[in-house]
Amino acid sequence: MAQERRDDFQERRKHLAGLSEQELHRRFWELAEKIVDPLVELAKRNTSPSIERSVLLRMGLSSLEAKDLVQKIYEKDLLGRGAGHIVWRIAQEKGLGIREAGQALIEGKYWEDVERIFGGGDR
Amino acid sequence: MAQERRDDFQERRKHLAGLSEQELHRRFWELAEKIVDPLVELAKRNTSPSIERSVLLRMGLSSLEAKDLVQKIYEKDLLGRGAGHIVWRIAQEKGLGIREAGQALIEGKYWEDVERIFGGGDR
Amino acid sequence: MTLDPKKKINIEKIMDNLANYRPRRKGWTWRKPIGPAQIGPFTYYQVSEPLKNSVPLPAAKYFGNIDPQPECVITTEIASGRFEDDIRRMRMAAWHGADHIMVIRTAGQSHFDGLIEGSPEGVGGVPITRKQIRATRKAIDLIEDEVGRPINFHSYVSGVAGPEVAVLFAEEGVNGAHQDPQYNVLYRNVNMIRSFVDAAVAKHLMAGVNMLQIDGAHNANATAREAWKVMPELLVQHGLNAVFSVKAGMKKENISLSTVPPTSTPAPCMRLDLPYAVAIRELFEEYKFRAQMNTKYMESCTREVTVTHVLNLLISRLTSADIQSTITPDEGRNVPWHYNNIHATNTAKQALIGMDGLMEMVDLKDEGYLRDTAREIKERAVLFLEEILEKGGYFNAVEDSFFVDSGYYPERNGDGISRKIDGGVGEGTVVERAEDYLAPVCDHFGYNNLPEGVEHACDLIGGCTLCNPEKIVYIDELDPEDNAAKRLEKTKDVRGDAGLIKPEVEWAGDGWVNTTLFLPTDERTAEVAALEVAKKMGLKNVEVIHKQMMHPSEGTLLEVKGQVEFTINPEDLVIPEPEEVLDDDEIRANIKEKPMRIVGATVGEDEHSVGMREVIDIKHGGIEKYGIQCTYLGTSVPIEKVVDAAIEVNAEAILISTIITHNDVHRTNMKKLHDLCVEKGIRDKVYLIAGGTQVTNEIAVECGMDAGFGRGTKGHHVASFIVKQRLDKAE
Amino acid sequence: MTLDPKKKINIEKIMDNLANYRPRRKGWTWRKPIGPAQIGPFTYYQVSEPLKNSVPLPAAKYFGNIDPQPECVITTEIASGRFEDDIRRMRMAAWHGADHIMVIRTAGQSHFDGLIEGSPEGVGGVPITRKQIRATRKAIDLIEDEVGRPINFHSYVSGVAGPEVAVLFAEEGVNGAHQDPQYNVLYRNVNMIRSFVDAAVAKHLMAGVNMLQIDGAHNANATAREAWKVMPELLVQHGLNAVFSVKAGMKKENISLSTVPPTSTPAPCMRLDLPYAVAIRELFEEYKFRAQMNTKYMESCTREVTVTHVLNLLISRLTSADIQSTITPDEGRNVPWHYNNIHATNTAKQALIGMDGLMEMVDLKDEGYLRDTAREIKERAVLFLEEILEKGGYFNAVEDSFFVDSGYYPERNGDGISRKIDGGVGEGTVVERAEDYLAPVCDHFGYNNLPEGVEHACDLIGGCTLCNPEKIVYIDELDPEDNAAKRLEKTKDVRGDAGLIKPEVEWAGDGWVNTTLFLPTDERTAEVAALEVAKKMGLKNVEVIHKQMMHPSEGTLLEVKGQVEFTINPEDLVIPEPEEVLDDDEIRANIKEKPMRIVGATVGEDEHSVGMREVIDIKHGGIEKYGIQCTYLGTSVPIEKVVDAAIEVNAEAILISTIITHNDVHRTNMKKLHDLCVEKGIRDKVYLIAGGTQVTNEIAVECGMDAGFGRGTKGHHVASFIVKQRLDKAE
Repeated sequence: MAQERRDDFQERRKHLAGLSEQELHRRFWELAEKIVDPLVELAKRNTSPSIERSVLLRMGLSSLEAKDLVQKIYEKDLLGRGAGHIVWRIAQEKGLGIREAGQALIEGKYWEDVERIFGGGDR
Repeated sequence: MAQERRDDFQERRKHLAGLSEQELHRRFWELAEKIVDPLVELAKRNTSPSIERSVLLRMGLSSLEAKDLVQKIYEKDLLGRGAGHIVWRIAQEKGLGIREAGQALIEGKYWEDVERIFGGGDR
Repeated sequence: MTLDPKKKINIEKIMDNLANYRPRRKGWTWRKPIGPAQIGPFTYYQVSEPLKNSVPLPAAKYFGNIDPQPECVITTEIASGRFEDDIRRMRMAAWHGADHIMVIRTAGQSHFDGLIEGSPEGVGGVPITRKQIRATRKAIDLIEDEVGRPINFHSYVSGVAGPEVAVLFAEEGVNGAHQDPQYNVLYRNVNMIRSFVDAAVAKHLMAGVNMLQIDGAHNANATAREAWKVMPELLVQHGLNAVFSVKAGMKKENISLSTVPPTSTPAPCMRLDLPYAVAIRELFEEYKFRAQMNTKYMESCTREVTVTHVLNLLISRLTSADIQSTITPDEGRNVPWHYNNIHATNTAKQALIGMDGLMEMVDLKDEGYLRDTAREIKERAVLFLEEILEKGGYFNAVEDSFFVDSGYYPERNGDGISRKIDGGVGEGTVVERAEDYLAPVCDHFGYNNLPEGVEHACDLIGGCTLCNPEKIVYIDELDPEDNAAKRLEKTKDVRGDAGLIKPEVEWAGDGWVNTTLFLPTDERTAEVAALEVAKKMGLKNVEVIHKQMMHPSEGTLLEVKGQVEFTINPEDLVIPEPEEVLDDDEIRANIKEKPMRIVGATVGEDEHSVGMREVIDIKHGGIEKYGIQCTYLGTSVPIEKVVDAAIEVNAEAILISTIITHNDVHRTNMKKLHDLCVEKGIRDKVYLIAGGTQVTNEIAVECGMDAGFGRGTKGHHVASFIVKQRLDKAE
Repeated sequence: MTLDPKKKINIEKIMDNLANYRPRRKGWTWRKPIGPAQIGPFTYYQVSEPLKNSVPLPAAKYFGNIDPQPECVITTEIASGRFEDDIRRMRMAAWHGADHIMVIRTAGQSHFDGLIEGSPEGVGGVPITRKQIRATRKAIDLIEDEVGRPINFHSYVSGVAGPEVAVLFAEEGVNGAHQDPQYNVLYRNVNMIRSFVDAAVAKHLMAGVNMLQIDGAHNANATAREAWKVMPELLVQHGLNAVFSVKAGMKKENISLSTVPPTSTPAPCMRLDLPYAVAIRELFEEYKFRAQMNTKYMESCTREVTVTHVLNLLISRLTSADIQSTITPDEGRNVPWHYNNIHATNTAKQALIGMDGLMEMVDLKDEGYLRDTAREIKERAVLFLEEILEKGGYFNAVEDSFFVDSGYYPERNGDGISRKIDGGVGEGTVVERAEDYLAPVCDHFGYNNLPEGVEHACDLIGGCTLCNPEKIVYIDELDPEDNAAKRLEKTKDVRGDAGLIKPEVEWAGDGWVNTTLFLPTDERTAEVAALEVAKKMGLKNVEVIHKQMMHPSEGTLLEVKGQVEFTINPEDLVIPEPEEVLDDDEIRANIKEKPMRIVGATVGEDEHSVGMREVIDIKHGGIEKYGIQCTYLGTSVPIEKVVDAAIEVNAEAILISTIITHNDVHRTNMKKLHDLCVEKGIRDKVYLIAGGTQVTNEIAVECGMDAGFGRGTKGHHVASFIVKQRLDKAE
C-alpha cells in the first residue's frame, strides 16, 4: 500500500546519532545481510525453467532443445528433480550420449522410464 | 636582439627565496612602479595628433573637423601648444564661438593671427 | 519606445532621431548578489537578482523553469560586421543571461588615425562609430527594460586613435573598454611612445565616467608558441598596465585583469592553469578579474571547445571571476554565428550554476604542488621585472624582444616579438607639450597650463561635451551606399514579424545552414564527397567547416555550410493548433482521487515492445508514474487474452501496440479488439487505445478505437487523453 | 586475420566459420596505470598505457599529437539494432579510447523466456544471440590487436532468461554484464521470486569466469520524479545487490556499483551530487565504481548535455571512478548516432585528462556541509533498511511500494513502484528443488545432490560446456529473411573500400544527415518552416530533432534530420593532391639560419586588412612567429610605396592583399606590382605574393605574381611557400 509520510528523519535518527562513521557503516552492512539472507536461502532451495535450461545448455543441448525439454518436464511437474538430472539418468540407463538422451526425450521417448524413476511429479 | 638562454631560475631566485609572500608581492609592485613611472612622466609631458583631436572633439568640433584642423596644426609644428589652445585663443580674439573658430581655421582663415600669437612652431 | 517580446525589434525605429538620443547612465554596473536564495526547489549561494524575462536552460523544464543567474557578469562578444544585425543578437543574448556585450571592431580600425562615422559594413566586427554606438546603446537601453537588468556595453580603446575613441565612449555611455598600450605595441605594431602617451589620456577619460577597463595581457597566451610558458610574463604585463592605469587616474575597482587559463586539453590543463589562476588572484587582490576562455587551442570541434570551456569555468569557480567572458564554440571555424553566442552564454550560465557553492565543499591545498607552483610563477615574474630595469626600462626590453618569448622566463627561446622605439605605426608623431600648452576641456591628462584661477578647465569655453552633451556633433552617414539604411532596404523582405522566412546565422537573410554528416570513407575522400552531397542538396558556396576522423577507413564526420537561395512564406505554412495536454499534476491528482487500472499488450506476432514499454513503464516516464495501475501482458498476446485480462482486473482502458506490422495486421487487430469488447459487453466501460509507428489517430478511430497514437508518443499524452475522457464523461 | 587501418573491417569475413571461433580469454581486464608519466611536454598522474593506434583529440595537434589515456576504463554503449553495424562503430570507438563496449539489448528481450538465435534486427538495441556475441567478440579481438589494448565486451543478464544468458556469456567470453534482480522487479515487472532465484544462479555463473558485474540501482535516479531525493534508496539498492552477489559467489572486486550524479543543471548539481558521491564511495569502499552520466535530465541540446557530462566527470575526479561510462550527447533526441558514440568517448577522455592530478591540488573539506550531508544520506539509508526488516523483509517492502518513491526517505510521497509477490512476468514458475535435485554441471548455484564421491559436478557427464567448449551447440540462423547476411546483401553497394558513398548515422547507407538552422521567427512557426526548408533541400522523412528558442520573436534554432536518397560515386570525385607544406620546425630553422625580411600591405582603396593581418601577425599565428621580419605598411597603400619600402628594407618578398575589390582592381594591382618591380630592377630578387578572397593561384600567376593565395590561407602556407622557393633557388 502506497503511503505518504512527512520527513521525520530527526525523530528516527536519534539512535544513530551517537554512532561513529565506522559503526554506522557496520550497521548498514549488518542490516543489508539480514534482508538478503532469506533471499539467498530461497535461491538455494528453488529452481526455475530458466535455471534448468541453463543446466541443459551446459550439458550440451542447444537452446531450442533446452527450451522444448524444460517445457515438457515443467508440464510433468518434474522440474524440482532437475532437468539435467532426468537427462543424465536416462542417458545412463539407455547408454546414450547426453544430448542424444535429451533429443530422445523431446521426441517423446523414454517418458515411461522417467515416470518410473522419478515418480509422478511433485506438485 | 633576440637571445636564447637556458632556465637559470634556481640561480636567479636566490635573493627571493627568503621573502615572505607579502614581501614578494610588495617587491613585485615596487618594481612595476619603477618601470611605469618614466612612462607616466613621458605621457604627461607629450601630446599626439589623437590627443589633440580628442581635445577638439570635447570642445565641440566634429570628428572630420578635428582631423583636418589637427593635421594643419601638426604641419605647422604647433601641436605642442595645444590644438584647443589655438582654437580658444582665436575664438577669444575674434569673438567667435569655439566651433566657428575651428571651422574658420580649417578654411584657412586667421593663420596669420595664429603665427603672431604662437610663433613659427617649435620643431 | 518599449519592446514587446512577441515582436521583433524595429531597427528603423531605433535609428529615428538618433541625433538627440542621450545615454541614460554612464559607468559600469555589477550584478546584485542575492545568495543564499531559494529558487524553485533549491538553495543557491552564488546567484544574483533574477531577470524579468529570460530563456532558461533547456533542462529547466524539469525544475519548474527556473533560471538562476550567476553572481558574476557574463560577457558575449559580437562580431557580425553589421551593427543592425548585432542588435538582434544582443537581444537574444540578453534573454539568455549576458549582461556584458562586447562589440568587436572591424579589422584594421586600430590603424585608422581618427574616428570613423556612419555605419559602414565591417569585416570580423563593425566599424565603431558614433552612430553605431548611439543606436546600439539606445537598443540596449530598451533591452535592459525588457529583461530587467542593466547591460554593460563594451568596445575597444586601442590603436592610434585611442584618446578620440575614449572621448566618444565617454560621451555616448559605453560602459567598458579594452585599453592596454602594450597590446598596441606587441600585436598592432603601433609605435610604443605614441601608444603610451595616448593611453594615459585615454585612460584618464575612461576614469572620468567610471568605465571599466579590461587589459590585454591575455593575448600573450593566444600568441606564444607554448602558451603555458608565458605565465610569468602575463603577470608582468598585467602589472605594468595596472600601475600605469592607476597613475593615469583609474580606480583599482574599475580595472579588470583579462585572464585566460593558458592551456587546454589534451594537456593536463587543470594542473597547469590552476596554480597560475591562484598566483594572479593573490598578487592582484585589489583588482577585478575578467575570466576569459581559452581560444589558443580551439579547433573546429564544438564539442571539444565546450568541454574546454567548462574546465575554464571550473577554474573560475575554484578561484574567482568578477566577469565571466565567453567564447562561441564556433570561433575556431568561422566568424561566430549568432546562435553560438547563445550557446556560449548558456555554457557559462549552466556551468557556473552547476558549480554553485563548490568552495563550500572543496579547499585548495595550502601545501605542496599548487602553492609551490604559484610561488614559483610569482618569483619568475619578479625576476622578469628586475631584468626590465636592468635593461634600462620597458622600451628597451621590448626592443630586446623580452615579450611573448616562448621560454619559461628566465628561460628564453629567442622567439619573442621585437618592436623598435623608433618604428611602428604612428612613429614620430608625438610632440612635447610646450610650456604654454593648454587644453580647455575636462578629464584631460597631463601637463595643462590653465590660466590662473580657472579650476574647471572647460569653463574657458563655456563647457565641454562631457559637461554639455548638446555640444556633441552628431554625423549620421558619410557614405551614401555603405550604410545600414541601404542594407536594411535590401533585406526588408525577410525582416519584420510577417516577413518571408529565410535561414540566417550572421546577417538577416544570409541563407546559411549547416549540415552535419558522416561519410564512411577516409578524410580526404570524405571532404570532397561532402561538398558534393551539399551541392546536391541545393546549397550554394558550400564549405567544409569541420572534419573529424572517426577512423582512418571506417569514416569521417563532417560539417558543411552552404546557403539556401529560397525563402519560406509563412502564409503557406499550415501550423497545427497546439494539442492541449493536461499537466502532470492534474493527471496525478485525478488518479489519486480515483484510482485507475489499465491493461496493455503488444499484439500480433511481434516480440517488439519498445513503444508500449515507453508508454507504460515508469522507467521511461510512462503512465505508471501517475499512479495508474498497469497490467502489462507482454508481447505476441492474442486479442482474446487482452480482453479477458481487462475484464478480470476491471480495467478502464486497453492499450495495444502494433509497432511493426505487415499486411495491415494492425487494422485487423484494432477491429478485432473493438468487436470483441462489444461482444463481451464492455465496450462502453473501456477506452480502447492503439499505438505504433504506422498508427495514426485517423486510422485508429476508423477501426473502432477511441484514439490512436503514432511516433513520439509519451505516457503523458496517453494519460492526458484517458483522464480527459473520464472527466468529460463525468460531466 | 588482422585488420589494416586503411581498410574497412570485412563483416562477411568475420562471419565466416563462426561455428569454430573461441574467445581468446575470459573475465574482465583493467587498464594498466603508468602515472606519473611524461607524455609529450607534460607529466600525467592518472594515465594508463598508451594505445598502438588511436585518434587523438582535435587540439592534440598543438601538442605533438599526444593521446594520453586516462587510468579508468571508458565505456561506450551501442544500440544500433544491427550487429553488423555495431561492429564498425566499436572499431571507431576503440580508436578514440573506449575499452568497455556495452551492447544494448533489443526492446522486449528481457521478457523473452529463453535464448534468441541468429541475427535478427532489433529495436533500440540488438537481440543478444550466440551468433551476435561470437561474431562481435571475434571482431573485437581483431580490434584489440589493432589498437593494442584489451577491450571489455558487455551486455545484460536480466529478464526472465538470466541463467541461460549467463551461461551463454560465460561460454562466449563476454567480460561484463549488468545483473541486478531488483531491476527486473521494479522496471521490468518480472516476478520477484523468480527474479531472485534466477539471479543467484546467473551471478554464480558470472563469478565462475570472473565477469565484472554492474548493478542497476542507478535506474532509480532515472525514474524517480525528483531524482535528488532517492539517494538513501540508492544506497539500499546497491547494498542489497552487493550482499546478494557476494553470497552468490562473486568477488567484491568484480562487483561494480553503477552510480550516477542524481541531478543536473539548472539545479546546483555539484552541491547535491558531491555529498552523495562521497557517501557511496565511503560506504562501499571494498567495491568498484562505474560512474555513469546523468540521463534523467537530458534534453535535445547536445551542448547542454556535454556541459552536464563534464560536471559529472568532475564528480568522478573529485571522488573516483574505476569505469567511466559515457552517454551520447544525442540520447535525448534519438537512438544514438554512431559519431555521437565518439563524441561521448572524447568528452570523457578529454575531461578526465584535463583534470589529471586534480586531487593533488584540491581537498574535500572534512567539516561542514559536505560531511554533514554525506552522513545524513547514510543514516537515511540505514533507516530505510531498518524499516524493510520491520515490514517483514524485502518482498513485503516492494509490495508496500518502498522503492522509487519521490520522497526523501523517511519522507514518503506515496508514488513508489509497487509489485506483487504473486504478480509479474514469470509468476508461479519457481519450483522447489527436491531432495534428489541434481544438476551435473559446473558453476551451479544452490542445493545440488551430487552423488557421493563426485567432486567436479560435470564429471558425471564427461564435462560440461564450460570445461569442454566443443560441446557448445552453435546455431547460425533461424530466420531466412531477418538476418545479417540478407541485410549486408542489400547494402553491399555502399560497403567496402571502393563502394558508393552515402551518408549514414546508424546503419550503412541509411542516408540520414542533420541540418542545423536558425529561423528568425517564433518557435511554432519555425518548426513548421524548418521542415519545409529541409524538404526543399531534397531530404526525405524530415523530422525536427532539436528546437531551442533564442528569443520569443527574434528567432529559433533548430536541427532537422532527413534522409538523402542519392549516393556519391568516389570515381566521379576529383580529389586534389595534398599540398606539401614544410613543417613549422623546418621553417623556423631555415629562418634562423638565414633571416628574412618581407614587406606587406593592403593595396587599393580598402581599409580592410583582416586577411593580411592574419598572414603576418604573430597574434593570428602569422609568419612573424617564424622570426620573419615583417614591415606592414597598412591599408590603402599605393603600389609605388610598397615597392619603395621593399627596396629600403631589402625585402625578400612582397605580400599584397586585395581583399574586397571591384572592377578587377585586384588584377590591375598585381600587374602593376610586377611591372614596377621589373622597372626598378628587383623582380628577380623578390617573391611577389598576392592574397585575397577573390584571388586564386592561377589568377595571380597570370598577373605576374609568384603565387596567389585565396580564402583560408594561413601564415604557415605563405611561409612554407617562400622558404621552399628559397631552398629551390639555393640548389
